Amino acid sequence: GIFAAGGEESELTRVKLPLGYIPNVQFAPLYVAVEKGFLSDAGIEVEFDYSFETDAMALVGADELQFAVVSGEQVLLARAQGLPVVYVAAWYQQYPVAVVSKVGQGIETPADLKGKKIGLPGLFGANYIGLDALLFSAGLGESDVTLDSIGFTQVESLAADRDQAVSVYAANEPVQLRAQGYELNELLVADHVQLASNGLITNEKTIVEDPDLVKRMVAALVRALEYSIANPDEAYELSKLHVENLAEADETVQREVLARSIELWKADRLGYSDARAWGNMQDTLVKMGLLSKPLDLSKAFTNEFLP
Amino acid sequence: MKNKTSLLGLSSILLGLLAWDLLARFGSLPAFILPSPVDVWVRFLKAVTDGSLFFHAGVTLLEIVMGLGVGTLLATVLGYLVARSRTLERALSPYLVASQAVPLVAIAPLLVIWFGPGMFSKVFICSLIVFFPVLVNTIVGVRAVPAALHDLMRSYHAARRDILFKLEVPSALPIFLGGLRIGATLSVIGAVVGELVGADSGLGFLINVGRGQYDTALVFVALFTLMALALSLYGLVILVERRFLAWQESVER
Amino acid sequence: MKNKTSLLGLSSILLGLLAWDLLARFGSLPAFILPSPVDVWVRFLKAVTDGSLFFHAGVTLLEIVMGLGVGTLLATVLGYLVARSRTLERALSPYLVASQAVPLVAIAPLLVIWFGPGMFSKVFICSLIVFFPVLVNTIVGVRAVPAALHDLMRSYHAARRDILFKLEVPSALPIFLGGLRIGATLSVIGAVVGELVGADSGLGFLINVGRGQYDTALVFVALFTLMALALSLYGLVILVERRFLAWQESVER
Amino acid sequence: MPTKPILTVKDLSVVFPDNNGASSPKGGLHALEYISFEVCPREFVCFLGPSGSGKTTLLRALARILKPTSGKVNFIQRQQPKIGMVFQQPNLMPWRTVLDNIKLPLELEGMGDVKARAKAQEMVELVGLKGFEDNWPRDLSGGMAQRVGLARALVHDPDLLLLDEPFASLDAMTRERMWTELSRIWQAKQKTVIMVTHSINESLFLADRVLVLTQRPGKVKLDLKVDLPRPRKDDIRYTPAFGKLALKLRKAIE
Amino acid sequence: MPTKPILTVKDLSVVFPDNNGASSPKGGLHALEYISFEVCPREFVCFLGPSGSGKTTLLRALARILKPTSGKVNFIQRQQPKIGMVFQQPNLMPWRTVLDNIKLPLELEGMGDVKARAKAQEMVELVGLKGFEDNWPRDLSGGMAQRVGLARALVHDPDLLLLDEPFASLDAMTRERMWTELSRIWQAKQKTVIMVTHSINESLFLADRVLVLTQRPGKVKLDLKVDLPRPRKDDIRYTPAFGKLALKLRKAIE
Ligand SMILES: Nc1ncnc2c1ncn2[C@@H]1O[C@H](COP(=O)(O)OP(=O)(O)OP(=O)(O)O)[C@@H](O)[C@H]1O
Ligand SMILES: Nc1ncnc2c1ncn2[C@@H]1O[C@H](COP(=O)(O)OP(=O)(O)OP(=O)(O)O)[C@@H](O)[C@H]1O
Ligand SMILES: [Mg+2]
Ligand SMILES: [Mg+2]
Repeated sequence: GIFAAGGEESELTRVKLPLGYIPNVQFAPLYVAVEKGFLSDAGIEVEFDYSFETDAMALVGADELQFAVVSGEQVLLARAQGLPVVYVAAWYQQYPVAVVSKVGQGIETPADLKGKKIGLPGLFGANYIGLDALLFSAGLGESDVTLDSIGFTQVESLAADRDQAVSVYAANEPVQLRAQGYELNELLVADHVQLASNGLITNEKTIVEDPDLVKRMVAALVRALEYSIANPDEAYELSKLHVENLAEADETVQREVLARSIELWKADRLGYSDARAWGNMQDTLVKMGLLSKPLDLSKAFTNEFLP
Repeated sequence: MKNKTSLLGLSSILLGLLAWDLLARFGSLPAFILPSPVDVWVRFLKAVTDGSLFFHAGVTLLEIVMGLGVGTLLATVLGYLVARSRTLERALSPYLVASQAVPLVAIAPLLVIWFGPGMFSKVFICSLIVFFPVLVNTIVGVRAVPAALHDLMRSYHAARRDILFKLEVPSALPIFLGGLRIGATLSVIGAVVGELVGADSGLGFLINVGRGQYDTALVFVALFTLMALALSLYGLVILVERRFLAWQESVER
Repeated sequence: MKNKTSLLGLSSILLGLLAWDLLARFGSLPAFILPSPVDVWVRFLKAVTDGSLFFHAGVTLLEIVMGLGVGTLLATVLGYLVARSRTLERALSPYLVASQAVPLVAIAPLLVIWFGPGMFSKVFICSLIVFFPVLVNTIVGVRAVPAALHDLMRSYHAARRDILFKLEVPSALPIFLGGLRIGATLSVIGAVVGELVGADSGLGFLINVGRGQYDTALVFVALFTLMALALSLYGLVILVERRFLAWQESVER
Repeated sequence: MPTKPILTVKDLSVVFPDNNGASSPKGGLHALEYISFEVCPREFVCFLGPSGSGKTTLLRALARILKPTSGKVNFIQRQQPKIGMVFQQPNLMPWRTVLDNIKLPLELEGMGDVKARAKAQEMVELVGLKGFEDNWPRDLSGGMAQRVGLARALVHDPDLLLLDEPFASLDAMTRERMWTELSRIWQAKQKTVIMVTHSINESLFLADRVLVLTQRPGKVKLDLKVDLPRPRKDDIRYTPAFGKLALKLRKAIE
Repeated sequence: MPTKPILTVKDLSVVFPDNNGASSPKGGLHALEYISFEVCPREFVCFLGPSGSGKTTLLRALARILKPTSGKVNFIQRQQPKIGMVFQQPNLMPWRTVLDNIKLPLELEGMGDVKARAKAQEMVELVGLKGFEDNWPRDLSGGMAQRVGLARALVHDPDLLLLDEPFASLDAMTRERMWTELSRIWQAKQKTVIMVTHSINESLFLADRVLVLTQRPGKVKLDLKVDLPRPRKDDIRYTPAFGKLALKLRKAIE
């Protein structure tokens, strides 16, 4: 649980924040928010948690936790099952999934995917939804391609030519593959359809009971995003304090990962949720059969806590 | 007597159901974390009606049966050889033990690359996990064959295969079947771990789907089906024990 | 004799290393999928120097030791009770077997809610996986205590605890230790599975980090450390066997 | 003997269930049927009888290892006397050395280790196994194992000795030495002995009374008082009194 | 006997390693030392000797269960005769019924099941266990188990019988019946018998020759020819010839 701030100013609200993935340079803004004191300025002390996204979602839904960072489609899927979660700040403006292939395959537009064998971790999660959205944008469907559920082994499968294309996280795997000397074609989902992406969620109870906390949290996140975009080198150095092994890893690759991530974060108004992107996401999910009926999207996200 | 005890098993299951229902009803957990037995039953009927449960359960069962078969076979043969030669044991045991310590999730990429993401890698993982308990208990069982009975067989100049089938197999059977009980139960995990890592069918896949769509009732349906599979396999081993170990005292002390 | 066999073990390890090196050198896999032994050795030295390996290995070892301890303790006590009462066995075995068939990854949220995401949940998973093999072999071992020796103890009107410590424990020990061999090896997987699911320290976490950053050599270092842990635990059990089972014939037939 | 009996067995029956576990209409295997007898303190009683007549079963019932199907076994002086038992098979614990096997009953009584070892060592010497204290049972010959069993039954100074063919695998000489030792112990300490044997000579050499059981179901066929003078030396075998008793027993058995 | 020996034992020694497994300077336990003897076809040889003198060890060496430390065991007629062995402990397979235990040697010879069952059934009756065919060994009395062991040793018509105290746990009557059966079988079929016993009477009643072993290390102390007429009836015991031989053996053992 949390320990609500007492009367004294010096006491911080302690918050556990699941990120859904292991420590990674992609979470640089959060590390910045801690190290630059943005969070403590907002009266919050966070403890990062690296458990699975769906587990985090369930915990927030059950009000065991107040916040989590999750992918946009997860919010809709969870709400469809009655989880009272609300998306309060967008972090990624661009849906961070891409379909990559070796140049030799000649896959340059989504339409070129027709008839190809495409590797993805499984029929769930962002890689799956991003891929389908991309196919739909070209008028294709799942039946036009061969989906190959290979777990999180897309890099290896592409390198070993198991699959002709793979659905990956745009900021990470393509960079790694290029660093290994592969020439790639990359289809970024966000270039073809705008979808609601990763962001900060809370639950309805927290919004009612402690709207100020939500506001402070969102403010700190947006401030950190802004700072990270402006100072990528410093963000990288601060990440080393949190990311195990970052100091030992291949620096040029990791800096490139950060640079690419920043491209996905950039927006006119940081933190803002675009109703169109949410509508597109819902359409995609309905088309995929993952949602049986449309939801009240106005309850799924809000911009009211943005500074 | 027999009726009484199976009644006991049944009533212990009913008791478990009741506890679960009460927990779901009056506990503080929302339905998407802990659905009630009724929710799960409804979801079960749906999954049965649309055929998806049978299909996925069938895939998993096939993987389990194959994995169990291969793992048991290899473990029995190797265990027998190792039991009869300390030299072989010293040479192999680092590999055998190490093979068990590898978290399979971590080497899945290699497995996928080597064997493809299809059924083979699941069967492989499954047989790897079945392998060790059967191996160890085969070794322990074969080593526990009474020396006096070996003497008896030697006095007849019995052929190796006679020693094997008429002495070592029946004598090691109780301990071996203990290993098989463990193996059969673990095999279910083995197949599911493979499916959780990457698959497009099977009960592990169904769990992933249920989790991805926050359909917790479906997750529970898959989990219970897995438990039912495990219990059936376990029950099969118990049946074999009843059939072949009647000579052991079954006195309740 | 002893020298010869340990030489054999050593040379079998060297052979494995050689095969790996050749595969890495002349195989078609790139280094970020299969690094060479030298790469891994260099990465190992680095991880040792900066202290990270010791730290993470320490965390994992602590989880293993605690999980193994708890799991073994519970399994031994419960196994003993079950072995002595068919009634208890019928009532409990559905739960015991079912508990083993649950893919832990699937119930992680519940575990996290119940126990928090810290070390406890890893210890829990670890002890759950250790539990079953030890349980089954305890049951098999206790059931195999010769009836004639029970008669002997009864003729002295021996107290329950004397029967336990002077008859059942030593008699069941060989089979029990077989179960512990399996359990000790599985415990390593147990802890790592917990860490892979969600943790910020431990060797499983290190594997995740390595994979996330395509530092495959680091993954291998973590894997080998895990294997070393498993081998040490296994070796410990073997030492216990040597110490307490000297009375068993160790004739090579 | 004028004293009150220490042990009263009344209508003792033991029926083993049939192979298939159920009590068949036939009613299972009747090992003992309505056995009744009494044993006085310090009496030495031998049981003779054909193979399978229920002698071992009787001893097991007396030691309360086996619950009789019907009938009673009552010890009068105490609820349950201290028992020393020799089984038909040596029944040693394979994980204990010779000395530790002999020491077991003392451990169960809570005797200190040093004292227990000393007493056990005495017994080792008594049964002629000096030098084999630290051997595992598997390295013993049949007769040596049996002597370990005998030593274990005697070491804790029991009130009642139940001996199931304790000398069966001993050579004539060792057996006679054991006879003498047993007689000596029995006379020196206040012991009651019930012994199963197949040897008529043995029973007449040792016992105050010999009971003969019939073939399945076991019943008492003969209860013979042996009033030969003690101590009985080897040459007593060739006396007419001995011969007469032996003949009686022989007849009863046939 | 004028025939060539079927079995020649020459300078046979068996040394067991000491407890700790290493061959200590003392050189381990010398169970047998330089044993030499010959056995002719159809001869019935008995071994007597104190407990622990190496009789069981000798039989194990003859059956090639145990590799001698030095010396030779040679069978002359064939490389290795067909052996039937009775162990000192019953040594039955607990997972086989009485009948299946007896059937084992026939199975090993590859005999068809129907025929094997019939032969085993014959043996069951011979040793007086009719009605117990389907029992598990654990439900047998000591003497019954021993008789199963005897039946198993005889069922496949072996050339050489190695018997280690086969009658130790039998009552006098059953034992005498078994003696008679064994004598009959030995005379009717062309068998060679080597038997260990502790009973002087038994050895004189059955054997052509009695060899006495000394206490550790076992050596042949006496090789006594028993030239009593056959068939030997029960009353032969009371003849002076029998008495003289018995006395000789007695002296040798003491
Ligand atoms: N546990 C048991 N289950 C079934 N039957 C048994 C059991 N124990 C003994 N019996 C039967 O009971 C009868 C008597 O057995 P018991 O061992 O008492 O005989 P015994 O007089 O000691 O014979 P022996 O002189 O051969 O040792 C035998 O027929 C035997 O088969
Ligand atoms: N496997 C073994 N390891 C070590 N010593 C042994 C082993 N088997 C037998 N011995 C020893 O060898 C000696 C002879 O044993 P053996 O069994 O041959 O005696 P035996 O003449 O048959 O005696 P008994 O009449 O008591 O059966 C004994 O001192 C025994 O302790
Ligand atoms: Mg008996
Ligand atoms: Mg012997």
